[in-house]
Amino acid sequence: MDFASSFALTTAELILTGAGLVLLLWTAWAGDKAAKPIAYAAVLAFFAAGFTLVPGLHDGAIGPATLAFGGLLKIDSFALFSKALIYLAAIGCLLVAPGFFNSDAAGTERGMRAEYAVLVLFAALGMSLMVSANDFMSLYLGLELNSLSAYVLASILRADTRSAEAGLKYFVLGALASGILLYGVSLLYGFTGGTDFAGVRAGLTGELGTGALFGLIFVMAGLAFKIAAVPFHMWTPDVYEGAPTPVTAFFATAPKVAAVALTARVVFEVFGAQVEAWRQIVMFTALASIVFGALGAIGQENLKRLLAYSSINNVGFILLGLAVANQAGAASMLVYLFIYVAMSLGSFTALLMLRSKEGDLYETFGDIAGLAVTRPAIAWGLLFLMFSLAGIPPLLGFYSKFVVFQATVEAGLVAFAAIAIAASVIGAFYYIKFVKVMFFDEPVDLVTGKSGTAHWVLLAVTAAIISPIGYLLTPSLTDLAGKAAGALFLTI
Amino acid sequence: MIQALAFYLFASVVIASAVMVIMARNPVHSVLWLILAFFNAAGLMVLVGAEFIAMLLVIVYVGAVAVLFLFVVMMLDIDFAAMRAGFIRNFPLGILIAAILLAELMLAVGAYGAGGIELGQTDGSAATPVGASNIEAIGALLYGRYILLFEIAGIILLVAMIGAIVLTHREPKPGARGRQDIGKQIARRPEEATVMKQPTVGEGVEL
Amino acid sequence: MDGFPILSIMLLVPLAGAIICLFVEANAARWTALLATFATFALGVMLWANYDIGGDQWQFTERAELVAGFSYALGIDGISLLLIMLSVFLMPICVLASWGAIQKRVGEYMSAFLFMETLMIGTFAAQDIFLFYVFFEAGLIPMYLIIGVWGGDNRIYASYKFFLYTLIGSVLMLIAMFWMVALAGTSDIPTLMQYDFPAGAQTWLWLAFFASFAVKVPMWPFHTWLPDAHVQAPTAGSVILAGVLLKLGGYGFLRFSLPMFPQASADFAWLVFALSMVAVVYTSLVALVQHDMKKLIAYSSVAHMAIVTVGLFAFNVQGLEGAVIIMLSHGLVSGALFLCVGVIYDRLHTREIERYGALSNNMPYYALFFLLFTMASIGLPGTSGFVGEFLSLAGIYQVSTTVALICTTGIILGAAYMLYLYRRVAFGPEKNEDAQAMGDISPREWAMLAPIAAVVMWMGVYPESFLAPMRADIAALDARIAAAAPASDSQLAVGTPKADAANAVPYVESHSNDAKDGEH
Amino acid sequence: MHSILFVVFAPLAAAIIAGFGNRMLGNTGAKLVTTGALFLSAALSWPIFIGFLTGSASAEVVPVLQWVRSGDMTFDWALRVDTLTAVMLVVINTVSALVHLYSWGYMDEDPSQPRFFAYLSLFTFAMLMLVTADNLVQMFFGWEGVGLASYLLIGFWYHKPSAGAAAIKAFVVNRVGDLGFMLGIFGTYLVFSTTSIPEILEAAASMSGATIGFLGARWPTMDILCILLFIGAMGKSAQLGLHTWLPDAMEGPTPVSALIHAATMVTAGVFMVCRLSPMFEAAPIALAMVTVVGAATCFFAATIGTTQWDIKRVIAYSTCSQLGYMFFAAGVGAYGAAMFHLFTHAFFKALLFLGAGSVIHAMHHEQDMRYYGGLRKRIPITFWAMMAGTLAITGLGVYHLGAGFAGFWSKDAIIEVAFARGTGAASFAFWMGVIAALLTSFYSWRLMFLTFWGTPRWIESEHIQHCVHKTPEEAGADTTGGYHPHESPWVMLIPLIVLTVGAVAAGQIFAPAFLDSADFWGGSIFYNENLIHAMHEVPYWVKYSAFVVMLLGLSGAVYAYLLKPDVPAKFVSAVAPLHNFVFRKWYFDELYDAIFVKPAFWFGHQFWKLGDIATIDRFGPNGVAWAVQRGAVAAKSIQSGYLYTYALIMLLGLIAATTYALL
Amino acid sequence: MNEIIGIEHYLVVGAILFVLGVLGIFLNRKNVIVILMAVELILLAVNINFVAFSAFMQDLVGQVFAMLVLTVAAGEAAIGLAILVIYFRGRGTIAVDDVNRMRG
Repeated sequence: MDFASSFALTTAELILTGAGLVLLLWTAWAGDKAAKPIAYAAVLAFFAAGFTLVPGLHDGAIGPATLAFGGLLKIDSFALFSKALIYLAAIGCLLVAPGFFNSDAAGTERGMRAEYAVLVLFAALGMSLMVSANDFMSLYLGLELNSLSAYVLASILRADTRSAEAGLKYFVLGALASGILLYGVSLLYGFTGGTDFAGVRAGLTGELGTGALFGLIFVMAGLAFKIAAVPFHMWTPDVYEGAPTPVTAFFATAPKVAAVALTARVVFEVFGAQVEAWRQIVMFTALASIVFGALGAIGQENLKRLLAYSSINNVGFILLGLAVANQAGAASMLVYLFIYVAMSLGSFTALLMLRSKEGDLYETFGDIAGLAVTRPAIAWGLLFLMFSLAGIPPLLGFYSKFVVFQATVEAGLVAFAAIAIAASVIGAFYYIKFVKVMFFDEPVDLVTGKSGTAHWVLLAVTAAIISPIGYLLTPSLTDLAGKAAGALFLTI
Repeated sequence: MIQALAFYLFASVVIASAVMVIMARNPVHSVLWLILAFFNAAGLMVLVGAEFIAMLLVIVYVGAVAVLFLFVVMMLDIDFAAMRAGFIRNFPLGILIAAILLAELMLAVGAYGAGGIELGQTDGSAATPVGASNIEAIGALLYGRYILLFEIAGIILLVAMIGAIVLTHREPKPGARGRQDIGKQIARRPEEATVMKQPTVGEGVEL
Repeated sequence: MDGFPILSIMLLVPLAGAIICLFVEANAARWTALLATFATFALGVMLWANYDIGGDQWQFTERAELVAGFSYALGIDGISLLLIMLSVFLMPICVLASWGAIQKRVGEYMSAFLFMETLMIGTFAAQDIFLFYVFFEAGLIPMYLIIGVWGGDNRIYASYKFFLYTLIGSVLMLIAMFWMVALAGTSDIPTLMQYDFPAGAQTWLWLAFFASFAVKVPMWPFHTWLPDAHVQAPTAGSVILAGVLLKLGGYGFLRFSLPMFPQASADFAWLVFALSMVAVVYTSLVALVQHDMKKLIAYSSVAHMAIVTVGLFAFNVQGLEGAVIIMLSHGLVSGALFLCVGVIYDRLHTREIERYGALSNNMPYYALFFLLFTMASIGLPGTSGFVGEFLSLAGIYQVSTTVALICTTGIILGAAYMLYLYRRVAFGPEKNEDAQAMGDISPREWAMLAPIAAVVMWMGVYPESFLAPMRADIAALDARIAAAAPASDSQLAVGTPKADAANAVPYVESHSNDAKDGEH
Repeated sequence: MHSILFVVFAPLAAAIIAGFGNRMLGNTGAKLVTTGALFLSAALSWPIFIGFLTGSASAEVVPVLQWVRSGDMTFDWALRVDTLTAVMLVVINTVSALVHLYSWGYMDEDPSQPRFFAYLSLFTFAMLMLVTADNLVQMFFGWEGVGLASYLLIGFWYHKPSAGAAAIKAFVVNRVGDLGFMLGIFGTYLVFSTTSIPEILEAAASMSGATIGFLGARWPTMDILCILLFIGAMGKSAQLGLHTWLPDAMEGPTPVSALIHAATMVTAGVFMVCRLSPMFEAAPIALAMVTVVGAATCFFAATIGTTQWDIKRVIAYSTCSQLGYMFFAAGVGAYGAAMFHLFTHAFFKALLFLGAGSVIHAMHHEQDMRYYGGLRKRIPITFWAMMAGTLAITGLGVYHLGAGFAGFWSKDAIIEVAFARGTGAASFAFWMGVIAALLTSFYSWRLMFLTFWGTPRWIESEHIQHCVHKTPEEAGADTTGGYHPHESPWVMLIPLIVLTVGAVAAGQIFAPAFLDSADFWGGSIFYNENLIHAMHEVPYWVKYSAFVVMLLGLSGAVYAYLLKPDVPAKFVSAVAPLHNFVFRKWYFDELYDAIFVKPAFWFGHQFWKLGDIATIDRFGPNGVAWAVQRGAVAAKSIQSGYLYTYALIMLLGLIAATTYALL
Repeated sequence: MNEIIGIEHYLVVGAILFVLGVLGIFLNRKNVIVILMAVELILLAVNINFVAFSAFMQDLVGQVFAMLVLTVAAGEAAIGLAILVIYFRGRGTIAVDDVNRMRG
């Protein structure tokens, strides 16, 4: 095992680990008063880690040279693309956090905890491992590192019973899911004779035995929980609603990217020879996610909860790309993920800006009535975001659906695509309800609080990305996603 | 034959204890049943020659985790008498589903298969070297090929620690009694700590 | 004009105006919008003037591979040209119509309209099938806002219905587009128009496009969003909705369904005919019993657009040209009728027909304009409505006399409901004092109505101006679809001509001289 | 520049000037412009007519502007001048000019005179476009244009609800006819690939044996085309079935009735049939239909005319009836006779209407003949003019003297030619024509007697009461109520006098040309020489039949309305059901109301409420919305918040997946 | 390994334990602690599987995996209990039926 090359490949993870440990010391030393600088330091660490990804990302790193630690990790361009996205999402969630937690009131129950940034760092580290995993053991450990951090983050507002309940539900169901996943892995191990992806893959060629098939299904079920796909989505609304909003934003973006990427890697690199075994299940899950996500969202008054359902709905479209089971599909999925991350970050940032003068957060429809009159900038930002989520051109959200459906139809799944897109119209209903409430209803003038610069910047950036200007990104995005997806299919 | 007997003994106790874990009214009993289950599971593992894991199971689970459970159960001042008994409304449905799952799992693991089951083919790279004990072989793997995993496991434990502290540790209110100031404690000298008193009998002392 | 990207500039001018309008106060927004729409109209006139009739099929083409997946390709043929002209012509009028009527959030309003204009021009000019879809679908956003923010009491329901109804139609079309592009390997519309899709695929593709365009047109029974949207939308919104947005459906049939799937179009012609026949009779009768002026006109739009659809599926030159002319004419006339409603709505704030009456007394010029547009709507010869209706029906007669007969009853029913409306508004005894106190149209309103009136007459008397640009394109389309044209039910069979005329009588010798003498 | 351009477009120009400049020009200005333009047109059209009369002119086409080019279908704006057109030109322009002049007086007190005159001129323009059409589409343009003008003029007094209703009725009923006309044009184009009238007529004969599909059945080509076109003619010319609008159209000012609903517009149908006569000659079934419909109308309208009280309605039914004569003349092939009757009828019917207008004017807008009486001495010029008109319409003339009023020449010729043609339809027409002549005589004289003879019954009229501020009781024995009718001003009387000349002399002068001269027509209509020859050969009893029945009708009227004024009431009560049937216009209005108007509204309402709202919306968008809403509620209820539910559902998903994979 | 006790016996025990663990999660409405214990049962089942496979395949990777699972399980238990503690502090109950503030 060549540690030098392994370390070189995993520079980003090393930076994150190092930063995590150093910042942990800082928290121990300075306490919650330093929460804000620690968060910004973590942002720097993410940037630093992100920069180390650029060369490989650009070159489209593929092949045996990307294996680290004796094949436990695979740092190919697919992993790099996902990591870049994860880090971007993490940066966003770190930036908006100080404005949400009352960073001036350190030490109180509403105050920002210094460990927030550390936990985000370790969670991101876990996700990095997930997307790079080339062995079920590294997969599992990455997943658990991420999950454990996430459980804590969800309940970090410990005085808030909703936050604690979110953490509890997330934990119990998450543990069940990782139990299911592990059970599946154990079956795969037993029936294929290995835990490394290549070994399992080799064991899965030819006729698929019942045991291995069960392993496959259990593993996918465990992963489906992480990406919140129906019917393993039940935790999502409750956790998203209960968790502090920056954490929700984090949950909706980074772990989803990691889980989707991981799932993609597993289904293509491990189960690639058994496409027919999982494809129809994925197709069904995708459709169910689109429909249930939309249906669940319709009756919601709470905006965070609504966005939770919306994320389920979006997962459905992402899974469409997965169900295509070819390189174009995977690439479209990555493009979708990127745009989805931008839209989610933007939406949650906008939600974070809905504050009273006293700093209390508003999170129901009734509170934002007539926002277009009282706070036009936020309202227009949300309008862009919502139409984009609904997939209405010329906003970039359309492009994300565009590529996914294009890949689906080109793969010959026309009827499937038609059903899915028809179901997507249900989703448009609640997105335009946002617009209706903000633009058509009489103003209630509750949202009077000031928002921090970080919020404004993030909202502006995401709005710019999803506006038609964002199409300028699409050539390079397509290029990178194509390379990344290519890495995934090298083994096939 | 002894092995078979031992297996059936351990297996039946494990299963019985597991049932009791989820059936017991009192959580304390549940924890105790859990401990029993772990012990027997460790026994099963010894039977197949995985002594190290068996030992870990006892040490880590019984020694740490189960005790932690007990600790929490005791710490939380729960009125067990008032705990609602019983199961969810659609209990039969749950049982049915569990039965189906079990049946399918049985099918999957090939218990009902005609000629046993076919295990996967390993590459043999992780077989126990001749002459090496189980613990030696595992150690070699863990600190060699899987050193990364070992490190990650360490970070996971670190995160667990951070998490537990972040969540449960309560800063005492400023100025509250009993607040510990380590610096002050270390800097304390005997003169400040001790007072010589010569009390008279029956009057007591004023501290 | 070589190299001058006039189409892009026509897209950019309103877009720039839209952005400016968002950030300025009310009056400045009004002037900005007026200026931008006039500038675009001027560009449109330039476009028309420079359009080379009989030249290349696609002119003013621009192409840039800006984004992955599809390209920014613009270009127009005669049909696009006319519809673009219709859009840019109506826009300044819409701005004028909203001048005083909109007092709330003027900047956003004008912005939405200008954005709408960009999208409309883009839809008609797009040469890439996905670019078309982007423009086509994006129109939902501004229209949703226009109805929802500045609409009437029931605007929420109407805006939702409009948005979701049209969305579900068009998303299926998107899937079909993917399929087409996958089959043909290009998203270039002119190329696709020449591509022969397999017959099995054509059926499904046609149906998917139909889902979108039938809702947009709208065809019975997908029409119910229209009355709601029209009634709730502000005047200018109704004008654009009726004037241009409905045309997108017809344009879609013309540009996509017919040339790309000729066989499926022929196979499904019966469906189009059946729905159109029902629409003509059904919606006309419904229009007859309306109490709300806008609803009445909205229902009449459905009936008129049904004539468009039968014309399109007549598979002959008259039908196609007639359909395009009706689209133009209906755009102008129903737009003008909505403006007429708006004029009195601005004064009395009600659309209840019963609240008006005898407006000929106090608003003679208004009554005159209203009459002219009513007559144009009925299809009186000499107005634009006639030329289109006549050609379209003449076209369909060549395919099916039954369809022609049923659709032609539209001229009776149309006369009935429109004149009934006119009578209740402009005629009758003076029953509402406040209606009698309204003043005649202002110079601003003159400026809105007179140009439309002029074009309506122009199109009616000398339609050649409008027929000439599209002649070659229609001919090309006709050539493309002629092979699939359904058989005529007339099937003239020439027999042996009779020797004598019907009243031929043999020469009779006179019986008496007296009679002969008595010759007159 | 051909003079026809001025003839046609001067009225249009005048209409536009008067219509748009109505504030600036003022009443007099508008009247001067329009009337001047019409007199110019009239003055220019007579030379054209005389040119054809003398044979010095020949048919020509003056192109104006390109109109529509669509594939093979082309039609342009062009003015065709031939004999047929020339006849119409003089009729239209002369009557129109006179009516314009007459209206100076009649409309003197009306507040919106410029509008009225603009409409009148607009109508004239449209009518001229109709008669000069070189293709069917331009004819249709004129056809609809006159419909529009008619609509506007009927509804001229728009504040009267009845006027508005009548205007709509006129337009819509006409549109029913237009439906046929349009389909006819389409069919013609389909068959001949052209809409040019000369080209169609040239090719028509060769198509006489052809068959064509229509509404799923096979038909003789020319018959179906001609029937469709004839349906158009029926609408415009108020033939049986589509006649209901004409009597109601009397809501318009009386000069309008004279011009549009007597002399010109309503004859457009006859003109069309004559213009397309070679086509009809290739369509025997259609011609039979024309004959029967014409004859039936002729009889039917006459019966109603005998019972009406409104002076204008009597004349209106009379018009309807006379149009029937014209049609059956055309139907039996005597197009010249049809046109001749059209020509003479224009004069005497305009005269009657204008005379009636003069009476109405004198009687303070009272139109009910029951409240007239004894006006002979009060308004003598009007009386004599009406007398001339009545003599003309009843066809006073003696065959052997070779002299008679205008109606004698034209109507007798029609009756004779119907007899001469001798087919079943023609015989029916002949008998209907004779009976109608009897009835014509009766109702015409009834009108005269009620109006001009007897004692004044004016005080019964509300209009008069209103004028003299008295009730019948207050007036007592003075049945005039102290009201003094005045003769109309000279601007109204001059047109009466001019038309009187026409009514008296037009037949005498033009009969040889119209009836007997193929050269005069110059091929502009189908001229059936043998038939005209046969017409002259009919027995004397036929030739005198019209005269005899006229005398019978006259004597009946004399008996009932002069000698025994109580007879009509007794007779009416004796045959009450029959009288009611006739008086209520054979219940056509009630019938149409019941089978068309009411159901249309009923269906409209049902389609709206039950169709759109309760079905399409309910099961369509709203239904989907409802289903989605229900789904949303269900989705929410599954999301119970309980951990065990969530776990159960996860497990269900797992089991479903495994089971699916196993199966 | 002997012939009497085949691997399927171990797998059956693992499967039964797994199902019991799952049952413990969704049948229980008494308190959350039992749910946490049920999670431990599931992990135990997994470990039995791993160890059994490892032993029967003569491959130590399964035992390494089992060890990692044990480690993670310990961490999981710690965090789970921590969350449970703060939940109890806030609500004063750990009855499963009460954990439904958020729903719908």
